[in-house]
Amino acid sequence: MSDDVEDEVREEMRSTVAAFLDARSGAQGRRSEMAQPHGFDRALHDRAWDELGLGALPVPESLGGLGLGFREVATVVEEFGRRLTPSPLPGTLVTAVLVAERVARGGCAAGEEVLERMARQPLVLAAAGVTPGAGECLAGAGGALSGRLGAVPFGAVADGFLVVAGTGDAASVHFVPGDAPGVERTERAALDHTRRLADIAFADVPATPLSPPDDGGALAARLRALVRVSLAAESVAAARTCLDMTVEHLTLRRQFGRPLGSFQALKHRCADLALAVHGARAAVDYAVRFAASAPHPGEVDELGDGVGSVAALAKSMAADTFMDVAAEALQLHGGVGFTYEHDLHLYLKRAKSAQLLAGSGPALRRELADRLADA
Amino acid sequence: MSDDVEDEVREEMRSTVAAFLDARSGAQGRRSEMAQPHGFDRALHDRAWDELGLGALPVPESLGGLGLGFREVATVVEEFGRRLTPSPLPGTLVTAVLVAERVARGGCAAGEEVLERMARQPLVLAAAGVTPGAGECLAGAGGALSGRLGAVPFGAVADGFLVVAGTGDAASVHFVPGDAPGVERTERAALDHTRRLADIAFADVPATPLSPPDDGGALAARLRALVRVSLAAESVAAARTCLDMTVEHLTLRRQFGRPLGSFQALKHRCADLALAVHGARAAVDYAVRFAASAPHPGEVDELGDGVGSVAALAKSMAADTFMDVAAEALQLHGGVGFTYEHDLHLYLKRAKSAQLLAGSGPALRRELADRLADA
Amino acid sequence: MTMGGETEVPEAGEEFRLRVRGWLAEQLGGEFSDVVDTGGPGHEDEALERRRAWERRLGSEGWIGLGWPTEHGGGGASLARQVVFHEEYAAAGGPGRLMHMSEQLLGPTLLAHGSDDQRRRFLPGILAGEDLWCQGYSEPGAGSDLASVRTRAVREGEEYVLTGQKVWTSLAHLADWIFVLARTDPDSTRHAGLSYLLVPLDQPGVEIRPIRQLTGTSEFNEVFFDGARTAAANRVGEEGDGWRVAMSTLGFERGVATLGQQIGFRREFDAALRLARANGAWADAELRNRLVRAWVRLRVMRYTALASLRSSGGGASGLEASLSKLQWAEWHRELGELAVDVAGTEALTVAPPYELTDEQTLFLFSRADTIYGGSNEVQRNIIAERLLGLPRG
Amino acid sequence: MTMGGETEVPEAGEEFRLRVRGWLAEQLGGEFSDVVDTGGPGHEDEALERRRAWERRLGSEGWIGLGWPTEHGGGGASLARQVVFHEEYAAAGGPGRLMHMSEQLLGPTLLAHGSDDQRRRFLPGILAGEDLWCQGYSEPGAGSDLASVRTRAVREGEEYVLTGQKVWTSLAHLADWIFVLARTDPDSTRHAGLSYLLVPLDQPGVEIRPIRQLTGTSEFNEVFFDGARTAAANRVGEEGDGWRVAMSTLGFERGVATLGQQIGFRREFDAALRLARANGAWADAELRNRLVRAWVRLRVMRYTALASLRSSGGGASGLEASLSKLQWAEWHRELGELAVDVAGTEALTVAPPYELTDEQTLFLFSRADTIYGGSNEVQRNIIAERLLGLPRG
Repeated sequence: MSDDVEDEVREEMRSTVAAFLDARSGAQGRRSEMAQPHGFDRALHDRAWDELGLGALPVPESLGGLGLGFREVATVVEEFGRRLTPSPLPGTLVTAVLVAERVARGGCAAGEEVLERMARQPLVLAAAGVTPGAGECLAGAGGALSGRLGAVPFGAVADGFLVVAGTGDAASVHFVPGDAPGVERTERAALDHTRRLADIAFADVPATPLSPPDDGGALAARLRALVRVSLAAESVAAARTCLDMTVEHLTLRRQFGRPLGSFQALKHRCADLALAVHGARAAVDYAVRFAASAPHPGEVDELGDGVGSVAALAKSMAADTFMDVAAEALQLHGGVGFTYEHDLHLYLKRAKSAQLLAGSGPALRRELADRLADA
Repeated sequence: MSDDVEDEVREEMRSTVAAFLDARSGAQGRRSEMAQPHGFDRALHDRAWDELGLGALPVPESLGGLGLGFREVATVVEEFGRRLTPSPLPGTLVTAVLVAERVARGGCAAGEEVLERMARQPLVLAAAGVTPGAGECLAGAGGALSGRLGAVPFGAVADGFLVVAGTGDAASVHFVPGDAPGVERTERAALDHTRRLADIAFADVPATPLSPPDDGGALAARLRALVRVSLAAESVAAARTCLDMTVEHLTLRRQFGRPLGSFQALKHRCADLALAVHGARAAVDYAVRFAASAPHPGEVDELGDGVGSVAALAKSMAADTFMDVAAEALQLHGGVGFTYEHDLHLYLKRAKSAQLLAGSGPALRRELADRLADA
Repeated sequence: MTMGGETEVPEAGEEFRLRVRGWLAEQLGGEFSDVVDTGGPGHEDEALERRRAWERRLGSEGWIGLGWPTEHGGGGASLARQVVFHEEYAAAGGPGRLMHMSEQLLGPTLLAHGSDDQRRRFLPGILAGEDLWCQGYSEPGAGSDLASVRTRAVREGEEYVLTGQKVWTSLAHLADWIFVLARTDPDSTRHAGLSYLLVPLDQPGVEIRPIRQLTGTSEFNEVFFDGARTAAANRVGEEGDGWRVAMSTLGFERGVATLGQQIGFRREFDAALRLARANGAWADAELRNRLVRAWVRLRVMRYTALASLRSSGGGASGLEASLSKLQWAEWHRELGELAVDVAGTEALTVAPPYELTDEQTLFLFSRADTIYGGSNEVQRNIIAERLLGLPRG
Repeated sequence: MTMGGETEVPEAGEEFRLRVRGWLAEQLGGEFSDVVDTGGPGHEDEALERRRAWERRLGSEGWIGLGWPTEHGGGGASLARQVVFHEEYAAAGGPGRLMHMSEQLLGPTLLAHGSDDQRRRFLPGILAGEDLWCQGYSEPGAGSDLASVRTRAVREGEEYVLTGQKVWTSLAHLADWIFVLARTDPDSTRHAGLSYLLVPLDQPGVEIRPIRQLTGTSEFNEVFFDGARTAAANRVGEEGDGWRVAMSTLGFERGVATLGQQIGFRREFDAALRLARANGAWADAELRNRLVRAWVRLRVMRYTALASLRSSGGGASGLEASLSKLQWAEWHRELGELAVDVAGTEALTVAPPYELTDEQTLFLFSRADTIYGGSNEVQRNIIAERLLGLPRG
């Protein structure tokens, strides 16, 4: 397929998913979804398989799927993110991308099995161990996992985990069924109402190692990068929604006899935000394309670490922009944005969660500084 | 004297110095002063003694002076700073304050001699070794100094130096006559046209130690603090001038059929600058009062290091504010501020020099972080 | 580290400070130990009955209206002593003040503009810590445009009849009275034609509904007037003069309390610093730098407040109030963000059902600081026009 | 580190890139090695004669007007190839372009609005690297208000007679011609009544005075018209239509050159990074953090420019030009400040009499970026109104 044809396919996918999500009555739907057990709508999740076949998206054709890649997954992730739809689906798809990539290299029966299942029926997968500072987990000599990992999105309902054990060059990725013996999950109420988190404790849990021996942490680094780019993608989409809401508010609301949006100080602040969103949009698109092609021949491996630095850059930039937009939106909406009934606080909390998950801004810039020092 | 009476005395001193400086025809005077040998007007310096008796200000009454302290010196420093008057006088007075303090503790004939001379006739004193990163100097066993110190304001014309040798707890202060054998000075053209700098090389130079034995670097720390507070004081005064120039420009100049100053985005940026200047003003006043009383009983030794942290705080805050104001002034003046003939670039360069001398913002914040970590 | 307020406001006298401190220690270490640190932002509804008792205790000991003139039952204390009281109160972890609006806003308004009769009638209840008042200025949709009041009061004989809606009235569900800006001239717009009315809340024409906030808690209310009544004698100042009456004391809210407020800020900053040291965030260069900058700016705020105190000899001027408000509101909002960033991944979760940590509460609530009581934008307009003399837009 | 532009714009063809690179290496490594890295901002007056020769060489080899239509003597190259040329040019340290205004501004204007006659007469001189043009839009005191043109042109028979003053005209002392916005309708105001005139500089009615800048150097000029004349045939477009003519190509200045410009930025950033590593500034957490942020934003600018290139298929839209201008101007100004802060105390002094280091030049000159060619304020207005649709003030 040429790039243009691919773009058209993705555009169609985007509008299909958008229509699917909008049909559930938008923000009101989100409020009721947040309140359901485990903080999401299980029926919507099921319908994503039954009506849209989203589960088959990253699954290889040989295993009954569509064999699409990270760019298409990112398209779906963005539509969920744009609406703050509380759902384990984005995490599931991103996690499945890594499994599919691993399966493509052969010798990964566990991965094939889970993908095959995922092409057919609704499933929840989750990545654990990608947020530095939220616990740790180690693989024992026999490959069994022990430790505790926090901040796992929708971890309480996962049918399977990709677990990063160890750190740095020694980090490895393992597949663990959700109901494996020794796994204990504790669902946590989250600051961000739209993304329930879980702590997962591993007590000598038998696991299937996915990382090839001595891969120097490469597979773990790739999983982390995919998760970061995915957070970046949903952040820039949500930031855009939030900016649009603000512009609309400023256009409609009058104070001192004029539309708020005609006050130049506010206009200029919005212009700065628009520029930040514009830049974050470009960074995310670049990172998604880069991540999808590992690396795409048309992109530059700037610091010689594959998609790593691009992912860190895009995630820090997009999540910080989202936070800036949400914070300014709250300021510019005045008191009404402070009410629980208004959606703005959901964006604010989501932005903070996007910043803190999978490496905070300061942590990512530290990583980039280390790479820049060596480059 | 009560506080109010002192305030009145200082206010009178301020207006006397202001009138003295303004009488030399303001900015035009500055342009010709900059161009003179060593970058200042020697005649003006002499007149400061003959007409105003400024040299006698920090000299104890017993040595023929007025016996005033750092608050009065800071008042003079501000008036010079407010006008960017190129002059070694501020540095001379601040240096003399330390000498006077040392003399007051007794057993300092060299200090008495220089102060006595200074009460009678024009003199230039300079502090060397107070800017981290600009060379280093060490005191040998016999008290002789060796090394090289850069960034000494008006060091090429100094009749005497206070030299900080060594660092940290081992730092000590030494008096060196400007014509001492082994002293070699190299005048440097400076980015800041209003403050010529010099490199001073010391080759086994006999020097009079002023620090009491084992004072743990206290005298050196005090000298550094006084220099920092002095830079803070001149910075906040210059920032205020620069802000006033900008407000005047915005009020007079019209674009798109309105006074520039009626555009809300510009107004808000000016308001933020005004707030920063307001805060810096308060910080400088506090630091000056604190430094003058070593410590004043009415002030708090926040991090238990005397005036040190207050000086670091005030200097970083005031110099950064000055830079912010000067930069915004340039932006808001548009092209005209870019010409050599306009004074704005003198403010911009002076602000950068205030930031970089005697410890940059990053360096001072590092110092404060270390203290905050121990507090 | 100590704030060491004890020596910075020496004019108040050391003896006075020790007396305040001693009394607070006795009360808050004893009978009222259960209210220590309660009722802060985001927790306004904590321990309400006990905090009402505490207000009565403050009143009976003469700590309410400390600076009011003695002829009106106040303490006649100097500004310095008022500051000392606020500082010591904050340092001792005194609970959030239920009488805040009554003492800081209504009291000064009655002192300045009330009739003798109104003062005799209403001040004693405030001074005794008995009568709770709430503020009725803000209206839905008005935002920073305080003058766009739509609540109407129609004169009927010796009464006014009110129709309309007020919003963001804290403590309305507890308060006895509300002071209201209402439009008494139906043909007027904006600042003209408003009157300042004192309205009893316990009557059929008043409905109070809590507003649920982004924290999930409800500290504020909407107050609906539908035929609510108050005596014409409860109008403060002349009919149509309400804007001037209300504005003249709006700055009072931020006068002497500033230095006490900063003690509270310092406690919040110290908590963030402690957390950073404990959880390793201090080792991160970026977070460390932000903490240092926050400390610097907190000190600068203190220097600013001390300078203002020194120069004014009285309440802060309107302009100084604007500078101070913009300064602390921005600082506090940034501290809120810094605090959760220091907490890091710990800040991702809450205790069920939705109980926020101190850092999270600070993060969310501090965002109101830059909006209420004159938004940042309003303060910047005031500073640009009144301090710098820039032309109106 | 490599910028690796070679693979990011693959559409241009690797062969083309290698050809450009080879030719530049041959010239700049050989006959023209003396002009490498000359003529950058703050050094516009370096090596002038040699750089004129260089322009003629570029012209004779067909590198000027690379993207212009072949029927007008241009290279007819695709956008991608133009980008590649700019990138390779910057990466090779090609000297500051004397023909910048001629090629990027006047050429496109004549292509879009010129008469056949004007094109035949003026384009060949530009394509040959012979005729230098300078821009006459800005006037003293007008600031960002480009439309407040006061320079007048009165029609006398078949000529216009000009009176007035232009400012910030770079290279006027070298240029042969100036293109001017002048008011031809004396009763008009603002955008209406302006005409776009081509005026020869070598005539008695024109005086050119250099402007000394904050760097102490003089790269710009004031141009005074006092009875200067030009033929009516040298008017581009209709009388009174000058605003539209001038504005239609203002964005061209910032189109394909952006990616090349970024290579230059990268060289400046890399120099600051190298300096930081060499002098220890990299060990300072705050400076390190600023360097990382600058690197991130530089990459983001590149991604933005690539995306714009991908989506536009042509020159950047006016809106994208505004976004790009605001983005790079702010970035560049901050880099200037960062560079001197990295240099630290070394940045305090200059070589006598007043020769600035690269960091100091960057610090001072980059402050013009946020002012000229549409100030930050103008760009923010455009973005707010045209991208976001916010109402005019």
